[in-house]
Amino acid sequence: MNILLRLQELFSPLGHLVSYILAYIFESLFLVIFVTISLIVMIYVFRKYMARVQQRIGPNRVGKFGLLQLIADALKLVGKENILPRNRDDLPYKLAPAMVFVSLVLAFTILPYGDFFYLGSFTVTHSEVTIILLFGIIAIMPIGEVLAGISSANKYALLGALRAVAKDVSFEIPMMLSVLAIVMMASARTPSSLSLESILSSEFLPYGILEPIGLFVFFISMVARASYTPFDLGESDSELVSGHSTEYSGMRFGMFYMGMFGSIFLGSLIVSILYLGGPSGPLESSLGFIWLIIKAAILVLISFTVWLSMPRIRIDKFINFGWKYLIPIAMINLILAGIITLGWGL
Amino acid sequence: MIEVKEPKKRIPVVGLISGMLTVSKYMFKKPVTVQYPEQKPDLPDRFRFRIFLKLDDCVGCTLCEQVCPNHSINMQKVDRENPRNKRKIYPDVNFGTCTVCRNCQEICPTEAIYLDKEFETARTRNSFTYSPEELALKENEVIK
Amino acid sequence: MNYTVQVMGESVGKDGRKIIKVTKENFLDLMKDLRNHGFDHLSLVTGVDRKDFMEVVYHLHSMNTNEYVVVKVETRDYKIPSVTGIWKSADWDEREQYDMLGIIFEGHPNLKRLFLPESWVGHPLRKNYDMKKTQYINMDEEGNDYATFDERGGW
Amino acid sequence: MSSSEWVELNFGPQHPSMHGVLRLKAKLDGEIVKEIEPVIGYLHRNAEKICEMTYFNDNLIYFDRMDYVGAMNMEVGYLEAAEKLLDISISERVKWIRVIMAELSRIAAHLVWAGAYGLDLGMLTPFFHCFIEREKLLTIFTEVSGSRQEVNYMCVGGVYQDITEKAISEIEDFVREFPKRLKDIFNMFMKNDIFLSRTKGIGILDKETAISYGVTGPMLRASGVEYDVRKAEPYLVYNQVNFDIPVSYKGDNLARVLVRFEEMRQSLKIVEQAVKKIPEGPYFNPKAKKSLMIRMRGEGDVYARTESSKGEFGVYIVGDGGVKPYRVRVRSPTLKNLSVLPELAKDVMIADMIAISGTLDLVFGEIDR
Repeated sequence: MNILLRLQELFSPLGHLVSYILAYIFESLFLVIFVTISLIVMIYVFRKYMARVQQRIGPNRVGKFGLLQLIADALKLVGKENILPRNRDDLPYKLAPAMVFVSLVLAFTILPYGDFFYLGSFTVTHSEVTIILLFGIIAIMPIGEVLAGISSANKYALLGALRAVAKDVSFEIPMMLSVLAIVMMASARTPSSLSLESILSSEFLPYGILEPIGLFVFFISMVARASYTPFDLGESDSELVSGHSTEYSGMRFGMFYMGMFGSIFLGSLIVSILYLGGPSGPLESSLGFIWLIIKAAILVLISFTVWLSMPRIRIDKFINFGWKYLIPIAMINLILAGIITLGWGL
Repeated sequence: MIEVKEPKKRIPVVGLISGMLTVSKYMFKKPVTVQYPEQKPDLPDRFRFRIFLKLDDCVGCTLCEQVCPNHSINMQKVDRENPRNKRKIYPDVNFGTCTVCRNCQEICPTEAIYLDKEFETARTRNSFTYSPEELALKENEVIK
Repeated sequence: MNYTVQVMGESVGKDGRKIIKVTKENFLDLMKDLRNHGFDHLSLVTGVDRKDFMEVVYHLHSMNTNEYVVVKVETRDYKIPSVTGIWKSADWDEREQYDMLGIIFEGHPNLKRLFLPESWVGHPLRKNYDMKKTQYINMDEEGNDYATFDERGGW
Repeated sequence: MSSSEWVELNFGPQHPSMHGVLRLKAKLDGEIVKEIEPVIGYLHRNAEKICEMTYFNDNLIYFDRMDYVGAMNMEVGYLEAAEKLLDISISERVKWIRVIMAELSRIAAHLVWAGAYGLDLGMLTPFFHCFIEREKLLTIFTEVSGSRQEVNYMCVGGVYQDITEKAISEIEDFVREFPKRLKDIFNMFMKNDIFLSRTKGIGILDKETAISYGVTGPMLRASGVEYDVRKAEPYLVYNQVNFDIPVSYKGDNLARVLVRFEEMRQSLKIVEQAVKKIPEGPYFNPKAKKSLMIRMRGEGDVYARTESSKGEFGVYIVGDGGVKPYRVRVRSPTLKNLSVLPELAKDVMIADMIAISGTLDLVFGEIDR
């Protein structure tokens, strides 16, 4: 029983259509709150972890242990004056940060969270083709970054946008190939193998064990999607000032910042759902959501360590790494998945 | 003369992971930063920054004014009863151009002008020049 | 060491380095001569403003035999043949001496000021440089700096 | 793309990885940097003119502020020239103190470079570990001289204040603990394959161009020329201390990084031997009139070469018998190293240009003077 139906019963006296609308609104409100809280916790943990690794203390002035630091940052960003460059073209300039943030929150609505004690799962929409929907929405984010780079009349931003395009194009394909392998394996077990729930229910062994190469390829393309240090070419701050988000200040820059951290969290969630078995764990019935969050947290911590310990890769080495190494590996992974599904299917 | 060797070839990912381990190893070590306003930094005893002036020791010999390399010390008229300072002139220091070279402390015959451990001189003020009276006072007295 | 060129005088300076004085005319041949003798590192070009004439001092050093030679030239009309053709390290040194002392090095590829903007008036290290007139530096539209005397032009 | 369609982009004075106030007018063809024209002079204070207007002994504060990250090397360079000009001799103890202080500030300068180079390439953590080590060095400098970085510790004829027992014990602790921490920082750089791919084979400087551009110091030694002023023309007590000069024949970014890390270990070796051999004796030559009032006079011209952390740091002083120097000329090693940049960073990508300009170890107090 997920939250949607429970809310629907709550509003049923108001009539069928109205109660459904209200239930959806409230559920997505839940989700937006869940996303912002998880972002705030994640950014706080990142700053504390980065500080500890660099032998300093990290935020401890605002609030008890610096807990309110993120809220202070958000208020500061909202309060900051929005400096708009002179000859920008207005609509895409204003649209870009919204695209990044909206596509991020939208992607969270589709993921199949396990049910949380008696509350049931948070997932808002249940459809047959959630995988295609998910990766369709994720593809909107780089368009936002590129739009930001091109529309703000700044040569650094333009270079950042070109790099962001090259990065995203060369890492969509390996990601899609590794997801294809999963869908192929799931199709052997369930008829509707395009929806995330059925993929989850169909596996007796988490796909990460069956396809370690797929896990490796997918994790790397998720790192490239979230664009932090080894692949932070869209926003390489020591070369292009700050890449596509150079001309942004105030809450617009906040959107990009949240977009970056959000895509780390989103990436870890998707990896743990597809490869590490999502909400399945010992007491699966009521604690599924907790298992999912634990797996995602471990992955987030790994990506923070990657962020803090690696230099930036050069753009051409990065692209031929994507095309020359990742795509062939993803192909091999696809063939392996095919062999396994054949063996399974018999 | 030693020839510097490049690190030898090895499996690509192993290096990255051991680099990550070296970095995350520091997570469990104690942070070294000092929380400044609460804990004061323990400065070595030879540390010197702000210039102080004992008004009754100063004999107005203008040696410090001549010896200061970038002329940040000028003599001012201060009418104050001091038998040893007939001309009633005392040095004032412009901290905007003082480079803490300690020449004035070396040259002063009566040890009137000296540098001390005081370094918290940040406050809102209109000019960087400390008048002779301010030079004699400690930082917290000057603020009042 | 025998030189193909007539040398005004040889002495040893206060720091024990061999000093060769040479006239402006056969200065360039001496330099080529020294370059072939193995002095491959021009370590310093210095102009000294001796009020009625300008003395230019070249410090040469040879990497493998570790010898050191100082060449001194005098000029009255602030003109000296440039040695950028022989050592590339002279390029920025000569531009700096032109910027600071106004010595014109003939044959220098692009003799422009090194530190100060082009529109700066006067050469600061000259003994007769007027220190009272302050000039202000600002950046115009295309991003090149320019120096002006009036306060308003500065920031 | 023909040269008319190149985008001209200013890597301006305010740029995250331009090490202070360097401005590069770069002509870009997409990501490839076709031409670079460095514009310098944003930190120009004309220290040479000011030195002509102050007494011999007071010039030290201006030399501290040239290579402000390794201030003591500058003081040693100036004093080598000034003491020869004023022919004032210094005692054995002072020579050993100066060698220790110069080598410690060389390590401090290399640590600043290592941290900043990590930031140029995008690594966030080595910067902090380098500066934690440098903090220990700054405490030693404060213990000895009274201020942290612009120390104004040495003066014509010796040092202002003698070295204390506490400072020597702090130096011994530093010498004991530093190798382990240096190995960690070294591993953070060298164990990383992405770092190697960013620095190996990029920005290769061959021997002839290096010598003809007047490049000296770690950059020259990374291109295969074994030239170090401490061995070529030993000043102070460098002949009584045994140490090696690191050389590499590759001449690329990685060679420069390795040479600098090896130099830190060699400087540590020097300090280790020097701390044991400090003789007793006066730390100041009374003839130099500590009271500063009776000015010292100098006649003739002197050029002294010393090895600072960036290269051959030369000071040429012309004295006309007066109380103030007639002309002071400083050979700035970083100015010569920077003049190679247009040659090195031709037809490379932007990321490589930033990586190459990081290995030049630019400090703009010394370039612009």
